[in-house]
Amino acid sequence: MTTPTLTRPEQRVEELERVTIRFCGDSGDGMQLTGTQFTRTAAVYGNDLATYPDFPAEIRAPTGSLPGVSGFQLSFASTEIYTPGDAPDVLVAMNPAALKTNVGDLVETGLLIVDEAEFNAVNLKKAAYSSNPLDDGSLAKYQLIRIDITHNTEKALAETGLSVKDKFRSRNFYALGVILWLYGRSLETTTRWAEQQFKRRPDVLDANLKALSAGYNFGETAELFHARYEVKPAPVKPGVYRHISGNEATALGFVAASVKAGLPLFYGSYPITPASDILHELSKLKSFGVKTFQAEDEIAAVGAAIGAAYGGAMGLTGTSGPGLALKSEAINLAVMTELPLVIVDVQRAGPSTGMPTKVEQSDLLQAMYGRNGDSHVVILAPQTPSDCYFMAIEAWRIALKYMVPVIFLSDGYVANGSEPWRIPDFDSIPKLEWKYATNKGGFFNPYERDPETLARPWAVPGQAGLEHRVGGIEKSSETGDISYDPGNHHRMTMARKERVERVAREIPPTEINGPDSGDLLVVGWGGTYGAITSAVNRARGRGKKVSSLHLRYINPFPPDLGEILSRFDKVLVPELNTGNLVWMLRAKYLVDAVPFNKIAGQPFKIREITGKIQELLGESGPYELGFAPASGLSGG
Amino acid sequence: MTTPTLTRPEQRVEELERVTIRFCGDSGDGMQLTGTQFTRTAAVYGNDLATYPDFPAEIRAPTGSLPGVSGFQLSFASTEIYTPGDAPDVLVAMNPAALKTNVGDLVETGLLIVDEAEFNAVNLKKAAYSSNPLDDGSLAKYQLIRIDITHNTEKALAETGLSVKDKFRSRNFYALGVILWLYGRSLETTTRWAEQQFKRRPDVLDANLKALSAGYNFGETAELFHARYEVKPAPVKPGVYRHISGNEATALGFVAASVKAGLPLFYGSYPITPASDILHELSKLKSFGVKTFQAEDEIAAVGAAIGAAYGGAMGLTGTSGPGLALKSEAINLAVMTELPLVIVDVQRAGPSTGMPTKVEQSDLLQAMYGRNGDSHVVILAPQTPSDCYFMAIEAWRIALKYMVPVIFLSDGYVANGSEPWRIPDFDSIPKLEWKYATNKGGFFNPYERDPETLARPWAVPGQAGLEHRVGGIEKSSETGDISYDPGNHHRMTMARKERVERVAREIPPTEINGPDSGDLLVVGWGGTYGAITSAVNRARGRGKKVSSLHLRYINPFPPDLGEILSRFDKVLVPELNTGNLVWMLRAKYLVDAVPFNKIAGQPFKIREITGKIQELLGESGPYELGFAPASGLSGG
Amino acid sequence: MTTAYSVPIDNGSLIGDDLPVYTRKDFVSNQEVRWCPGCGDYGILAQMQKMLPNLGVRREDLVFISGIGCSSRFPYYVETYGFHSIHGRALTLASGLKVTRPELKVFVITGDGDGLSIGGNHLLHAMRRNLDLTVVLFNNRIYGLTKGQYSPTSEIGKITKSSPVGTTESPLSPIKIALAAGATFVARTIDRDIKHLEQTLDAAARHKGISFVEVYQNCNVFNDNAFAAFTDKEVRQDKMLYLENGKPMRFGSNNEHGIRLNGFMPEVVHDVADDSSLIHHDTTANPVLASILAGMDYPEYPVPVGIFRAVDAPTYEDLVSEQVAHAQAGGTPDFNSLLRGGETWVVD
Amino acid sequence: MTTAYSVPIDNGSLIGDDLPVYTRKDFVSNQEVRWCPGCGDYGILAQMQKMLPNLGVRREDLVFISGIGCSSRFPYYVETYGFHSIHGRALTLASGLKVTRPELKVFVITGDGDGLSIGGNHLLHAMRRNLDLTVVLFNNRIYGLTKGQYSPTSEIGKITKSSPVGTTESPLSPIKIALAAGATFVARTIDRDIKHLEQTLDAAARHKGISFVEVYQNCNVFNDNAFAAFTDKEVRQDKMLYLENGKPMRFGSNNEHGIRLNGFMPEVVHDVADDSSLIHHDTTANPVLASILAGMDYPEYPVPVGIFRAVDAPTYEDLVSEQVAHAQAGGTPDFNSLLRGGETWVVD
Ligand SMILES: Cc1ncc(C[n+]2csc(CCOP(=O)(O)OP(=O)(O)O)c2C)c(N)n1
Ligand SMILES: Cc1ncc(C[n+]2csc(CCOP(=O)(O)OP(=O)(O)O)c2C)c(N)n1
Ligand code: SF4
Ligand code: SF4
Ligand SMILES: [Mg+2]
Ligand SMILES: [Mg+2]
Repeated sequence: MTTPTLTRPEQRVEELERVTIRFCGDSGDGMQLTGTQFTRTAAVYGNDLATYPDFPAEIRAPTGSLPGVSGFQLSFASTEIYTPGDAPDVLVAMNPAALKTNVGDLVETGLLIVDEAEFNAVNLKKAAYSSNPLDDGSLAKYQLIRIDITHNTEKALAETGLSVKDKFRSRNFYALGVILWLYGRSLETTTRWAEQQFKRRPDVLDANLKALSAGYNFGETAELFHARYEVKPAPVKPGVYRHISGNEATALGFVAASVKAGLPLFYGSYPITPASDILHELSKLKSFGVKTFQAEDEIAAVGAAIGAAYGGAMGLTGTSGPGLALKSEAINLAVMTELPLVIVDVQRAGPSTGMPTKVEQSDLLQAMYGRNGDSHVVILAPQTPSDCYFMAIEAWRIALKYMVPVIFLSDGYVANGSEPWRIPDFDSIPKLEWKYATNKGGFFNPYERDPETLARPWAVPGQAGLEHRVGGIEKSSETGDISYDPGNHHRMTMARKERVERVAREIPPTEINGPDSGDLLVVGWGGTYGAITSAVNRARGRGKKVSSLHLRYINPFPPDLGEILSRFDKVLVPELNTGNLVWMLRAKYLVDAVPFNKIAGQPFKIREITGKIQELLGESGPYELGFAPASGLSGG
Repeated sequence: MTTPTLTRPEQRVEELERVTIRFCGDSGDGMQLTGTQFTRTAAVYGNDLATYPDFPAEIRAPTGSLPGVSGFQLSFASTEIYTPGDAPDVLVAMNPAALKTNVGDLVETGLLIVDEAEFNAVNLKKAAYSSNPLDDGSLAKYQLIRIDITHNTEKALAETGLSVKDKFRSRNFYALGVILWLYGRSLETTTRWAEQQFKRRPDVLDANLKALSAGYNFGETAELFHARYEVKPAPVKPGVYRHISGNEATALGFVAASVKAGLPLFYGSYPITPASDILHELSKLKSFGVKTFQAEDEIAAVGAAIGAAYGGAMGLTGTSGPGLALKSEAINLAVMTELPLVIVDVQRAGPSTGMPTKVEQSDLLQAMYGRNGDSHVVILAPQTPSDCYFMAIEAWRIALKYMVPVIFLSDGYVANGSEPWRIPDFDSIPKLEWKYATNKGGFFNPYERDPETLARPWAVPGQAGLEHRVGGIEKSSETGDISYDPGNHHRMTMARKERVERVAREIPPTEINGPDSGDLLVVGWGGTYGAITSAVNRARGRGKKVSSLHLRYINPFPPDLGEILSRFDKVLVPELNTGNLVWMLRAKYLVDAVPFNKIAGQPFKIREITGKIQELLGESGPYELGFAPASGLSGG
Repeated sequence: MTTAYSVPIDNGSLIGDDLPVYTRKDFVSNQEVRWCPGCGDYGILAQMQKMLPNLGVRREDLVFISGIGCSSRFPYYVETYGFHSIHGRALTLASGLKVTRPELKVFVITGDGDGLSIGGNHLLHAMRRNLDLTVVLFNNRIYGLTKGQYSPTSEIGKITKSSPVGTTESPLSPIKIALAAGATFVARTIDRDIKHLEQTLDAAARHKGISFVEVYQNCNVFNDNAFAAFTDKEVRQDKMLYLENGKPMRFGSNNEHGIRLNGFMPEVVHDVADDSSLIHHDTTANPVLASILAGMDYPEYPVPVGIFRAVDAPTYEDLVSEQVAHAQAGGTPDFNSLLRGGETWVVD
Repeated sequence: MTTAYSVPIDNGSLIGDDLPVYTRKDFVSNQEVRWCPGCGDYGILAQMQKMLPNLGVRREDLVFISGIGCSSRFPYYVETYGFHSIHGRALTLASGLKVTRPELKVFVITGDGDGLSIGGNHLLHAMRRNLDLTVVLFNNRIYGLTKGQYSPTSEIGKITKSSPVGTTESPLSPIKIALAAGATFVARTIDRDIKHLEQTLDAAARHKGISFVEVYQNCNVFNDNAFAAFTDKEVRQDKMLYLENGKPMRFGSNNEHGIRLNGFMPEVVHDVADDSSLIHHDTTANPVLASILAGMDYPEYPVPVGIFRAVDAPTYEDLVSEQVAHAQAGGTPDFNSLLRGGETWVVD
């Protein structure tokens, strides 16, 4: 690990435990890249960190416009952290639109770095500013740092012979250089990455590296900053680390499962935000025998996955909410034919098209119940980007062992978020169990269940003596032939249900964050893990008897859940929906769990959960999210 | 009303309060017709009655085979009745397969009438009988009446010159004649109907009427029966009556709504059992301006209905469970664009293709939650065939007033069942309220809500000044433009939810069958109305403090529901699924409602509900449906 | 036609004599256009907005319905009624709307993914039903909105985000599909020839019955220059065949090349006399000629643009309205008599 | 090919030298056949069962996949692997199966409703992908299983349960759709000509790539005699055109009529000399001739039956397998190195 030499030792260096930075600018300004590069540098340095990219809508917006703003927030720290931070300490705004949509989040007295060149009349108008905020005093409560990033970059690249437009493209590297200087980080990680990335475009590489140094040197010389800051490495576990996003981890986990099962993976999918990256990742992994099938629609995608499963492969399909709705009829075919199938739903804000790039957790009840008839499937939900890897393997373990469809319920926050990941030991993961039926002679009953798992035999074509017929019509448990016998249907429905319930036998004891009884238990699932954990830890820091638990197994619930719930006076269930998990808990355990719902396309902030905890503990009055009026009335 | 003259006054006539008859035979034997004709006769006579046709699977079966058996059960009585009876008192079995699949249901000492000619070697084999049950003593506990229906019919038609095959076709009329005689009913109703039906086939008419009389006369002369029976008219309300099936009533109700709204009805649908009849019915009603659109699939069907709704018509779509799954993505578009839309789901046994002709109530949670995102719709469920008419009108009243999609959750039992119906006064139904937006000048906000209903304006193309854009992406409550504003999404989601909840303000007080507090409340919905009501009435007859209520409004729940539930010690929720409504009640009211589930493709029998009531009241031990083992295990 | 039970909007009249005089600006909405700079969609929008004022339809009687995709953003930008629906389903909404509101002029905007991938089935069925809809399919041979996966019109071997070593699927031809499904008006045009584009949109909009227009549209971000080899101004004359009804099929900067039929196979001939070239007939009822043209693939042949087929046929909505009118010929029916229609009995 | 990461079934081999000698009976399952007496489906089943023994494929390597409909009951009756899936989706299952198990011989059984109505989109895409599947579409121009509604192949004006005063939609031609989508093998046959039926099924099954067979099938319950006008034994020779590769297109009991090309339009000529008739070429890469034949509608023309098109092209599954094999050329990769593939750092 390299610690940069501080070249101006007289400059004050303040040590901080945690810093949250948000880079924002136009979609074309490369803010995702800037954020990612800073993240890598911090990671290599040894900080703990968490990131949150916030893309503009799936709709392209004109340059400089408010809907065109793209942001990337990261938090890095010398202690363990769980979220990318509620509010940025530092905001880098590359144009007026970015300033306008983001400055409200900046902490008071926070550092606000702007590219002053971009605050011209045209851009101010696009952002609907009537006067220049840099001059009208409206930013007085922040530490405003005006840098002429555009012209400084141009000057730095004067020699390159690039066009003005091309020079403009390197502004983000300049900005990155400034920030790297500010936190005393070396340029090495970014330089190495750029060398790799722009191998075939030496002119671009040269320009970007020049801009990067220029920004760094500007920090060094301009004396605009009162201090530099240091955030020491976090006491992280030793090991080899890499960066991983949720969607990457999901793809890797599925391939890992394929390797561990010794069965080929087939991925049928139709592109959809925010799940498409899984398709992109898997399509690169042909060397592991992965076959990806970009289907004509979501129904074809799941149909093909079922066909693959029927043939003895690992049939996988993935989508987001609207696609899950479309797949529902076919998923039921897998329920009825009892084939192993994994379905990924990377949730986004709905209903309908909703807000495709924004996060929400509002598909849980769709996953549970969104099919005709009594249709029981297993549901798992990863809680962090790296957890996607493990839960993807777990999804396959269950699907193969129980011959059951498993829904893997990710969300846009987990999927697009990324974190440093201590690369796990692959060899220690046990092989995944499965077995094909074999011809034992005599009559073959495709519905003769395993007494332990209730799984039916996986009888794949190509084996003499196992010829049989399956399908979506109810089948006799004795012969596998079509049956309309009343008792048979009742028993088969119950068997399909119980098979899912038996998965609970293998669910590990639920981990409780905090003491295992107390005044309040906060229960969450999915991407709210970080915010809940942080808020609960802070409450305990205030001496409160508050614990939390995060459900990764949602159907069936862990067997110890009911008992745990009963040990707390109150139960709070924060969700990014109008109430999904909370209803399941109330219905099953008759516990008066209190919902806390935010449906804003944004993750919870720690302080929001803190506010609700304080309300329930009587530390403060009723807590309301700032989105009044609740009825959404407009006008009369 | 004509009472038939009893031509052999010396024959004993026993008076009965209620009789249940089941006609069964091969699908080709015309049992539905026989049952229907007897029903009409009983209705015209003034009996109260209820019917239950039980078709073979959607798959055709070979003549004489077990899966090819078709049945029709009816109960007629001199008192008010609610179900077609648990078990037939009389079974008419036209062949061995029909006997085999039905005789188990016949009450002990029940009357068993068979066509003995059909109990030949070939047919016995098809029904997998190793010996002739008519001879081997296995039917000893019933009153077996062997009639050579086949040959008697042939003989009666000897003069007609019809082929043997054609003569065979009139057997059902012969059987009907026998039964009509047995219950002292005249041939008039059937004769009139046949004259109408076979107007263009005088030879067929002649043959059928001859067979009918021959059967009647056989009863008169053969002295096979110990007695004739009389079931007096029931004390029914005066008025003009007709017969109505659930699907007919549904279609009529929708057209009634169209007339009352003064808006054209558009029905987009794709054929599917058991919903197709609604398409067939509506396609005949073009004189009321109804346009039916047989779409290429379910998605096109709902899409077209949404297009029609957008244009200011009454956009309606209908299907069964698998089709509802397919429509789910598009229904969400109607949720998001807040258009009035009614969606019919005539539930059938699932999951997947399931058992298409069999009844189940397992789509409720799909209707509630089977869409991505926070997607709230209104859900209504008719409880009897004739109730379909009123609830269809109510569905439209709500959809038009609140600009909201309404799911009309029928089921195969209600849809195919029929009952006598006192034709209601059409003129007393109030007009349905709706309004198109009008151009008031200035800016038009398509999401400016009505303060009372929260409905947005219905701005239909063709009006100058109201040009605007709608769609599935979240819209600003202030302008109707696309908005990704976090607070806006939260408010709009809550507004869409609250709009559904406000429907509750207009739900009439819930009717309780029995006292409004007590030891046990049985809560049901949909087609289980008759069985639950009967069982509860019987329990009260035993002096028990049991009441029942049947929910026709399921989302939102009636506002008085929570309070009512709290007034009973126990709550029982019988459903033809693994638990849908019970889960909603538990989650919402935290009441320890006990589920009672039957998933057999068959309606509840009164005695089954009675059994469970007895268990809960401690009158007897635990009650189990006879479908053990619950785990559905087969083999080892 | 059907006065009883029709939607009670009174000013939904096509071509009134007091039709306002519109300009292009009347069809520009206040929504910011959100396509990438340089996208071919801009040109299509501009020509549409130029064409609409002369169509003779009141602005409020126009409706634009789209699915999802970059192309499907189109309705936001046209100042009239617009419905941005869901992926692949625009035609289904348009069908229900048109059947219940035959007096409206309905446009459907779709993309190669929206219209041919997820929405392919609705395309087939809308075409065969011959609803009076104008369908414009923006074919950029890529999924633009989801950021660059291959589409059903992408050429074999194409490298995209979802096909890192190239696709393995033959592309579909939208024109072939429309013809096979029986579309009564089928045309192709390109985003870069604005005059041809406007003319084609205009002809399509005036066709009574379903009209299908494929527009080759450049996605400069994910599939730049997909059509440049023949749409570039310099080569256009030599690489594209402008179809004109009743005219011989000639192309080349000096009209020096022609298309001749060898048996049933078209072939390119150079320096031919006018009379040996095939004459284009877009109104031939049998669509064989149109099929032959649809099969002319670049670079073996020049790319045919213009109207492949334009034949008259009764529209679905007219036939349906006639059935309703016929059923109502006896006058407005009474619902009470319907309720009492079948067998009834009286209890007193 | 791809030994690593393929499904570990070892006896999934096509055409082994120790192939058992099968008879028709080996392909008859123990399931009772549940079609209406007299249904045309029986004949198709019988010919399939007659053809299968000679196909040179082990019984256990066969799979029949269907959707929902009377026709889709087919898999129950064939003694091998069968999957009776859901309405319209058989082709999607077959695609996933074939891509992962290229060594299996996969048949898809569908109906005019299943394959062209709800499943129309999958048909287009399966055809263009050229998976090695044999698709048999039972066209009875009606929805049989749901008891008699019109289908997308029902003729205009047809009166059915859902069209009491007649339909208003032009029918689709399955052959035209398959051709337009690029199917490499396209044929038509009839249930009543059992020899032709068997031959056509056999040719289809032996084609490498997607093969599409439309079978005119009589539904004697809901649409009896839909094809009788030309399939009846007495008139067959005069009303149908049996296509044979390389042979002139002649028909009539004495072969006295022929098909000639007038420009690009086919026309019927009577009492012609052999050499003036069009010669049938089912292997022509350009499908123009096939399109012309597909457009020959009865009664203007005789009904063409036989193979419209049969061309070679690489299959989707082979191309995909090649990509996988190529990626694996460097040997079995190590998952650990994939995990550590990108940028990593060490904390110690
Ligand atoms: C049900 C559903 N599936 C997938 C998507 C994601 N999606 C949006 S647009 C699109 C493809 C757009 O391609 P095309 O129609 O060619 O439009 P373009 O953006 O190229 O104009 C996809 C896959 C979606 N919105 N909804
Ligand atoms: C999703 C869904 N929609 C509708 C149905 C009802 N359905 C079953 S088969 C069928 C049509 C069958 O027609 P076709 O494919 O022509 O088969 P045929 O019975 O004529 O052989 C329909 C509409 C269904 N099973 N599933
Ligand atoms: S992605 Fe392509 S199609 Fe979409 S707006 Fe940009 S250039 Fe146009
Ligand atoms: S309904 Fe028609 S297609 Fe179906 S089995 Fe009967 S005859 Fe055959
Ligand atoms: Mg595109
Ligand atoms: Mg059919």
